[in-house]
Amino acid sequence: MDRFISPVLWQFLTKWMHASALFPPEASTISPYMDALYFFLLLMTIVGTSLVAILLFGFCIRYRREKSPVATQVEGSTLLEATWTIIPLAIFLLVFVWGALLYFRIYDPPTNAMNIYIVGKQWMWKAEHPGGQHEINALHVPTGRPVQLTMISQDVFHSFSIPDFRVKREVIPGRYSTVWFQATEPGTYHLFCTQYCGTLHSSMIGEVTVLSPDDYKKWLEESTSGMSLAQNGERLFASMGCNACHSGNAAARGPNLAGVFGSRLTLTDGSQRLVDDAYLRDAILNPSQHVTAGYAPIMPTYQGQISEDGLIDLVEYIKTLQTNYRIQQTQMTSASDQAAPTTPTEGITPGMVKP
Amino acid sequence: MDSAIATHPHTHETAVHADHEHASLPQHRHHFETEEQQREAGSFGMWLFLLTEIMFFGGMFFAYLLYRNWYYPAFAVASNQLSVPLGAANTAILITSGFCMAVGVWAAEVRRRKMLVLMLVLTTVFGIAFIGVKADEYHEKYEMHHIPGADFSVAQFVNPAAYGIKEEPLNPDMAQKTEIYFFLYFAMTGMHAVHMIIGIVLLFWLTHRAWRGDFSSGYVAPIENFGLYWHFVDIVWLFLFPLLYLINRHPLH
Amino acid sequence: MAHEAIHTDANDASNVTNPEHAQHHIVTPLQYSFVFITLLVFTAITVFAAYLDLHWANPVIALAIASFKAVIVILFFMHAAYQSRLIKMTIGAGFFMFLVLVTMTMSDYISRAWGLW
Amino acid sequence: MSAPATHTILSLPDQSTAKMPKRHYLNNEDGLLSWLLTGDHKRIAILYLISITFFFFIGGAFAGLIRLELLTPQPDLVAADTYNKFFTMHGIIMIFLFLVPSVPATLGNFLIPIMLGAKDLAFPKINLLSWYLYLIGGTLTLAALVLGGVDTGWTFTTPLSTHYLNTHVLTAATAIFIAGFSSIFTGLNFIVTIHRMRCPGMTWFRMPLFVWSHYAASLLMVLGTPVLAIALVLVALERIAGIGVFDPAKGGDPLLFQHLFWFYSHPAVYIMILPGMGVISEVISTFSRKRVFGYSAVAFSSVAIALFGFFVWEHHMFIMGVSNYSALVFSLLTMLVAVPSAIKIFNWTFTLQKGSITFETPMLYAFGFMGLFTIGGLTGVFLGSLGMDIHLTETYFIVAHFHFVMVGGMLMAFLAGVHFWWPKMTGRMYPESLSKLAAVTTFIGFNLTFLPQFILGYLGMPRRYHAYPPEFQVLNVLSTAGATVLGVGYMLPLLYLGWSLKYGAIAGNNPWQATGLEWQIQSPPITANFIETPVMDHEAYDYEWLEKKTLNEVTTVG
Repeated sequence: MDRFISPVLWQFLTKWMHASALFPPEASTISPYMDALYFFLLLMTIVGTSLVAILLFGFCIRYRREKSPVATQVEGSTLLEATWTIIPLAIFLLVFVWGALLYFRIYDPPTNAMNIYIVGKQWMWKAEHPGGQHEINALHVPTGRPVQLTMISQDVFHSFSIPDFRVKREVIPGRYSTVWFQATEPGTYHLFCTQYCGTLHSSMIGEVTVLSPDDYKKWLEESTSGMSLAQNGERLFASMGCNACHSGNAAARGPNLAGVFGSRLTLTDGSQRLVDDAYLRDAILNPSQHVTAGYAPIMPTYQGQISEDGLIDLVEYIKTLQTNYRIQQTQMTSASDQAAPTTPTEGITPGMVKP
Repeated sequence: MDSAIATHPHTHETAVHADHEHASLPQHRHHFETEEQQREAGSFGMWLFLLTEIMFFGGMFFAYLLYRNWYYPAFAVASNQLSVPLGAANTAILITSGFCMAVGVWAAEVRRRKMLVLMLVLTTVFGIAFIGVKADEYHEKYEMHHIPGADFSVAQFVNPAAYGIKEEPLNPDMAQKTEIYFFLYFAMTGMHAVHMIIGIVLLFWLTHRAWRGDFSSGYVAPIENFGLYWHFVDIVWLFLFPLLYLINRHPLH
Repeated sequence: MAHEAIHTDANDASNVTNPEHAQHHIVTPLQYSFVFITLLVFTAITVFAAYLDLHWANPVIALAIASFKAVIVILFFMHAAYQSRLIKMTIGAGFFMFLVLVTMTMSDYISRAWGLW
Repeated sequence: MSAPATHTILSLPDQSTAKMPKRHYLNNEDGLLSWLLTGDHKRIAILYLISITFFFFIGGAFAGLIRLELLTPQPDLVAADTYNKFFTMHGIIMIFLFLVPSVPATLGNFLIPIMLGAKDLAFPKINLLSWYLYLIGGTLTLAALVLGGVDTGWTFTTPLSTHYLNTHVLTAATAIFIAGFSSIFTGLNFIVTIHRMRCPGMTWFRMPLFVWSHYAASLLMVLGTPVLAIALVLVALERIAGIGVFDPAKGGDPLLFQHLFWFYSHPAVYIMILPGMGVISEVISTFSRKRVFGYSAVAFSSVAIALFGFFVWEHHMFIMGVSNYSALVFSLLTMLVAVPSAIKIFNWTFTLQKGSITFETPMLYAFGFMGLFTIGGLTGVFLGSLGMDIHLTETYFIVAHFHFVMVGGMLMAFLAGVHFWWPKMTGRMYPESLSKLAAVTTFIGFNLTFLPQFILGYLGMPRRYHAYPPEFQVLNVLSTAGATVLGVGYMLPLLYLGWSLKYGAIAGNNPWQATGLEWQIQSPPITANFIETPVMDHEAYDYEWLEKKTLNEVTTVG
């Protein structure tokens, strides 16, 4: 074989063949299920196409003009029509049910999943671990634990896709979207933005590094930035003056936030809402639509004054708030050394909106 | 087989001879068998065009439906800034214009040229009156800074008392959503006004041809089809008026 | 004018060049004026109804009145009542497709709050 | 009549004596104005054919540039935004200026009046207006390109297209808005003509299936396109006014644009494929000398596709944060809309049974269609099932799927139709052997281009990337190689069809001995199509009737 192909070309070809991928590795618990559905569908396609091809070539050879110069007209048979209506329909419905089950598994995170926040911004990914680790275009996750990603975009549609985990979720501006996975194989995997988001859409990629649990713990310690998200949140909570109303004592103008996360709130219009991250974020940005029953709608909007990262910090802080002790402490210290910040004046012109 | 004129399948004995006894209308186009077929095709084509208009306005009506439910307080307060008398008067004007157009179609069918021209003129006059009222309303919005975009201000909605408006004050974030209401208001009534203006221009042309007597000798298709278009634009306004003007007019309790 | 067999005016379906066409019903101005007055009256009703506080019923009534007025205009002003079945089906198809757009898109917005996603 | 050769049904008049008919629609009026102001549906079809071919090759050029860039993992041929402008222009030109109008505006315009036995479409002037609107839309798209290009992708995703790009989005949106009306007027013309202008005896079930599929496609054009128009108007208004219904920072919902856009854009893919299916029904019936198996089933499945086509658009948005429950509903309906296509494929296959099959070029293209459309359709089921869509959406799997259906299906059918009716349109035959070579080249080039993309898709390579990880390079190089073969394959018909206009054999009235009304008149036809309104007294695809007719014609004239 070597005599015909020059060694240089041969060496080039072998490098290519080894370096090229034909099938993505299965690196998450959901991958095998996705691949099973994929192979079933592949089988269906191959069987369907070859059935049509065999019939086609068979009829062409059997009934070509040389062998049957005169065609005999056939009107049609309802039996055949029924078969190739019902059989495809049955297969497609089976695929529908199988796909739907997989969909609901991927897009309903388990309650015990560890939460990582992802902020998509034009042409880079920011990952924010609750412990305060911040990563750009990278994500470190442990094996063996479900990881839920709570994602939001600061500008346009992006899409967080890890092919080797078989997960993908659109990252929408204005609303949290979630996806979860449980990594199985340590290693580094591709991270792509798959929704066209402008000029450098193709360089909005990154690396997902899967570590064994103890490596992960080591990584967490050495890459912490000192302040966990909740601590950032607490600082913001004070500096934005939230503690003036949400002070937690009885006569406070704002509802008590201790332990509010996960509870069911009744709003002024009587509707019941589960308090999750999406609710908290909306309540901060559009307070007038999320007024708890028994309170006046006086909370000003913070739209445009807090970045998505700040909102994540505040949401994380409120999640971790079990007692109001911390709030009262900060309030006393701030009250003692300088006048409590007055609530922002009413005339907030929308011009403040960051593009 | 190579005769110049194609041989023709004459297997059917009762092949009909194409020329009819009565003198066909000059406007009878050659590719139609009879004028009746031409008129039928014309109105069927017009209705299909109106179908596209239903779907065209349908997109905006859905956007209105969605945002009215999402931001009801903002929509209610913003809708109260529109003047109901002007809106109701405009609706009456447009209904009268539609009535004149309908009588015009009748006049064309019974071949009364003068009555047809009169009705078309009346339709045009009421149409222009409608545009006039709309222009006045738009100007009033300009003064109140309610045109969405750079100079839109929510101050009137945040503390209405300062501007002498008897409305409940809106939270700043909800007040900011009134801009979506006014965007939809201008998008829908603007698109409706554009259709009205196109109609009025067509009306001038049709009145000129009616005055020349084109439509009073049996050929009424243009008048009939324009009538369909005009009534459709009237129907769009019949929906726009209650949905945009009358969201929440009952007094504060 | 005697028409040959092929062009009978009767609405026989197989007569393809001249299928069930409009019966050329001339609507008199008197009938138009009835419709005109009904439209004006219902405009007044819808304005009046807007000033009553009927909570959820307000938009329903407003839409019902507007739809009723629209139906009248379509039937009498636009002669849909006297047109062939094909034209009636076309009008139906138009509103059906609008309803498909509204209901199926709304199905997404309504059910967003159901699941935990 | 030459001795019945066994390997082909082509029966041309004796070339030594045959000559073109003296008077036909091409030469009965002369001068540019007679073409630019024509009302004749046949001339408008020829005008469309020329303008569509022009835009097809521009779109194809962009495809070539994209494939060239993707030869290497590094972004080294063009800058990022230039690449984005390439695929946007490729998308817009190919979809709105080639695929949507191609078969309806050329073959449909030319043939539907003749197949129905009418002299012309219902509204000839509106038909001409439709062509001019198409030209204005095309010129505006080229203007957007020349002025600096638009890089929103053909999907105009908001809020990217409304707030984060300052390229020529407005020009492109106006161009598509105007080209959309061209499509609406064509559809409107067809529906009125099919309902109101059939010749005596031409009942619904005696019409060729070509007309049925155009009827279904026209319903989609008329009912779907306006929703795209309003979506683009709202995008334009939002760019001008700065506030709108799609801006999330001001309370708008960007998903509303997705709903309105895909409400049209999914029926649009059925607008593109249904006319192609009509061509395939005609070609397979003629070259197997048989009535299409289960005529009414194929006819009703066209209408079923049109109806169900409106209920499935959300399968383009499964991962965009729409509610899980509505995703369920739309996934189920997507499975239902796949069934009529399967019915059609099997009906065509069984048309061949007991037939007398020959393999002229249109038949080769039809077989190409059958294979590629089956693969394209079945891979659509992959994307319809919710779980699979999570991994496969927005990757090259989607690119491969819709190119299989659009290029493998629709373009093959368009070429089959052009070759099948070329003798009728021009009176000249195309060169048989060279065209067979072109058909085989396109088939091979197509598979080499798009099969590797399925594998790339499952590997997760995202769409619209001009730089990719090195391990995807081999498959991309294969795909680019295929693209060059495909380019050559599409260049050939341009050459030999042009050549045939002058040197092609004289075709005569019915070179394929086909049963359609269009094959009973001279080719190229006279302007009024028929000397007298024909009377349809036989079923569609009635080869016995044709046998009887040619027999008694030979005796009487001979």
